[in-house]
Amino acid sequence: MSTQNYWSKNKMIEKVISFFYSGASVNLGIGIPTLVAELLPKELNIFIQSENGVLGVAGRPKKGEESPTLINAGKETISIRKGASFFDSALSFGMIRGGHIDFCVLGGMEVDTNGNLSNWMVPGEKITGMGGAMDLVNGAKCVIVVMTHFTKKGSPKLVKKCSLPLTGVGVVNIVVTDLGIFKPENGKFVIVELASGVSVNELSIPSELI
Amino acid sequence: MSTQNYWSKNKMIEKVISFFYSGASVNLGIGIPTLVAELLPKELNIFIQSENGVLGVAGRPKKGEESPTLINAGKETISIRKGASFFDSALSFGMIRGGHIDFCVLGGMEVDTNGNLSNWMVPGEKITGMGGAMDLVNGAKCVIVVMTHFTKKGSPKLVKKCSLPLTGVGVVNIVVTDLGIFKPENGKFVIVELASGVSVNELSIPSELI
Amino acid sequence: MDYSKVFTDPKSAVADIKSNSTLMSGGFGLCGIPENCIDALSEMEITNLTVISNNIGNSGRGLVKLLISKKIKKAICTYVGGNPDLEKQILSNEIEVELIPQGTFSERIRAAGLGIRGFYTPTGFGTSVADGKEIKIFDKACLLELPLGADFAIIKAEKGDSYGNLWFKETARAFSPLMAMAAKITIVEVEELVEVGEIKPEDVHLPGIFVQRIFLGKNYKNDIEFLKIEE
Amino acid sequence: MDYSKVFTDPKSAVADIKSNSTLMSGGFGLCGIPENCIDALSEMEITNLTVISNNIGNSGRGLVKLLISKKIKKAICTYVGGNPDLEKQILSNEIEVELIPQGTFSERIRAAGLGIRGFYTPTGFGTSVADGKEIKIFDKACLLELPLGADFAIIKAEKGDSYGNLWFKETARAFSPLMAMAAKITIVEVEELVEVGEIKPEDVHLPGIFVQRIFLGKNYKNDIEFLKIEE
Repeated sequence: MSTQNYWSKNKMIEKVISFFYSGASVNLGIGIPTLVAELLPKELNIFIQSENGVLGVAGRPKKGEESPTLINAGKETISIRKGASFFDSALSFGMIRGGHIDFCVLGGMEVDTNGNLSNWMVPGEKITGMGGAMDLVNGAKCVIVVMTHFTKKGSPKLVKKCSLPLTGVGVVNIVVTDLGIFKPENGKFVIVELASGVSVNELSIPSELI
Repeated sequence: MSTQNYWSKNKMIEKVISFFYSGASVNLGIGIPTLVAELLPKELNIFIQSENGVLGVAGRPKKGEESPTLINAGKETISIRKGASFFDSALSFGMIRGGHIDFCVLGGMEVDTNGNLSNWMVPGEKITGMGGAMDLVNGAKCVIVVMTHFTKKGSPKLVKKCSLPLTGVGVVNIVVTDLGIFKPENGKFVIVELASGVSVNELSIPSELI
Repeated sequence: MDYSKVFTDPKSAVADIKSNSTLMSGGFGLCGIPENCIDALSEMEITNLTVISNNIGNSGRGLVKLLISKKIKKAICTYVGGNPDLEKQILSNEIEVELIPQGTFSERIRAAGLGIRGFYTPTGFGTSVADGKEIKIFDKACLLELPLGADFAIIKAEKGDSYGNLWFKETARAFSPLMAMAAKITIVEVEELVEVGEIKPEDVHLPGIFVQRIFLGKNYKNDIEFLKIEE
Repeated sequence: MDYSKVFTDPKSAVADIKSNSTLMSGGFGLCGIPENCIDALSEMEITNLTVISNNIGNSGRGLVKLLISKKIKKAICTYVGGNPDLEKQILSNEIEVELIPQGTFSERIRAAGLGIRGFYTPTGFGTSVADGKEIKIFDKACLLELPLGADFAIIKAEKGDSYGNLWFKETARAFSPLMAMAAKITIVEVEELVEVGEIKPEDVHLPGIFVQRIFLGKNYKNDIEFLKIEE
């Protein structure tokens, strides 16, 4: 199985961005999803929220313009766009819980056919904590999970039933992997798009789940 | 029964103020209680809250300095002191409900021996609404009711059991009337002070309640 | 494709508010009320509105305009004193009034806006406000209160930008930012329409994410209900 | 008799924090943390603290100072990644860690400060977070969450006045104003101690009523956790 047809990280993020519309608000999880802030076309006029208390994240600061008090939820220095605002964590998560965030993009360890997501804990491994992930998946209007299709050990992350501790139940709307785009619906994964040259067989998803 | 010994409105307010301490926060109800803002000695350094969203009410504005957007909960123009702040109604009532207001001074129609208060509605009469009174009596650390001792028809407002619709249950700490100061405690009214020259008989409170 | 929330006039901003809608209206008494929106609404042929507002205007002003033109079926508010037009309609059963303690009113609106499905407060326990509500004992006996949302909110701010970031003056804030959070469509009128970025990001009182429409208001009366001057 | 909340130094401001206290500490990661208070506490002979903070420091910095000196019995937080000192203590059972979803964490702290006795949120339903919690069905199944308060809060603000009115810079606000509301005693350190009235009343981020002590901080490191620069 060759991986030469697989989408790159940037390509995956482009696919994520293709779901956005002008004026939408977007929350980005830690890791790959933060790439969205850097690759977003300006004409989309997206407002990026970071749950530590800012709406209007723009990307990375120019050298010398970084501020220790201006960070995203991944604790990375950021810059802001015009029209940005700062607020406390109760309002920030109220914005999320209240359904005012149009898209939430976050990483995943497993997504199952019922839209369940596991992405915060592997029993026996290091404990990191769920941070804001559980609030985000229950609050955002559309939850997009972006992750590699396979674990490092080679098993698919799109499964019939999550085996890891859950982040949320029935919360995932769209999954973007390096092999394609999928929607968990009615106990199956609907294939929205496959990376060109990738066959359904390569997905390693049991045929009764597709 | 002569009323010449009765405390004046200003005297009643002075008595209310005598319970305050330096640095205390105070909420003032509509009507007589607003007099507190005008009679308060500056050296007490009191912060007056008004539940429409201001902490640091100072009294009335000077002529020409009134602002249509600077009012108290009685919709009267006010002025503010240095260190004042403005906020929304959720934070304002959170401040109240959360026990951060040291004293709440409000009017009353009836107070009973269990500290119950009726002050928002007389069945069959005009409906006005409870406004913030129910939140205030349940939230403030010390609730002081200031009212004339007798109704216009001459019956005492300190009663065994409130007959009017309740504002709160077991909420009143201190009652200041034009005849004296009282504390509802264990089914009785403890007399803290009487206006000089006023006898216990003049209170028209049944002796078993005193 | 540019995306803008800016409307040119109140009439177009409120045009899709229909009969039977639930409408929140900001302000405390006559302070900080959306005068332009109320005027525009009073000229529309709509009826059976459920209006959520702390007061339903006062002495012929504010929301009383909607009251007089018989547009309001139900009023959900905290204080209705000093409003002879409302009293008349209450007595003649033309309007239903639901009274809510003001702190519970504020928090229920916030809850609707911020996704809280219910909360417990001691306010109202042992009073008629508790009738029919679930009671749970914490340090005190508390009532379960539910979110209070709306189809539309009309509010006024001192300053606003094209994204809908708002700044309120003095005590004109009150319920307005909460209502903006709680309504499906929030329509804002401002005394001053400023450039995006002019309100300092730390001092934005309401982030524009909660605002759907904004326009520059005109001809404000800014009535004072009770003028009190130092003697 | 004058009444002042101003302290001259961190040591005296935190002097009465005792063993077995519950302590909230503001900041997000290393951003906006009360460095002076943490340093003063790390030199005190106290143990068995329950610490409520989003993170327990990171890479040897922030609250890790209290961790290393074995002052913390229990940590209530939302994210503990990138903290080898904490991991070591978890593995050796020297510390108990309770993890809470960040939105629930924020709202529970607010609830404690603002007198809400409990609230329902969908966050955590169907996960281990729901274990042992009351569930009630609204539009979604929700968990009953309870207030989270503390004996003391230590927080940092950019500006503050002698009454305790505070103003926070950029994303350094986060949990700090909520913690100030939720603690019996709130101790604030500021980069700049300003005259009363200097913060515009509309732009006070936290009214001074929630603050008991304030002092001018010194020698801030203001560490950046992950420096990312435009390439």
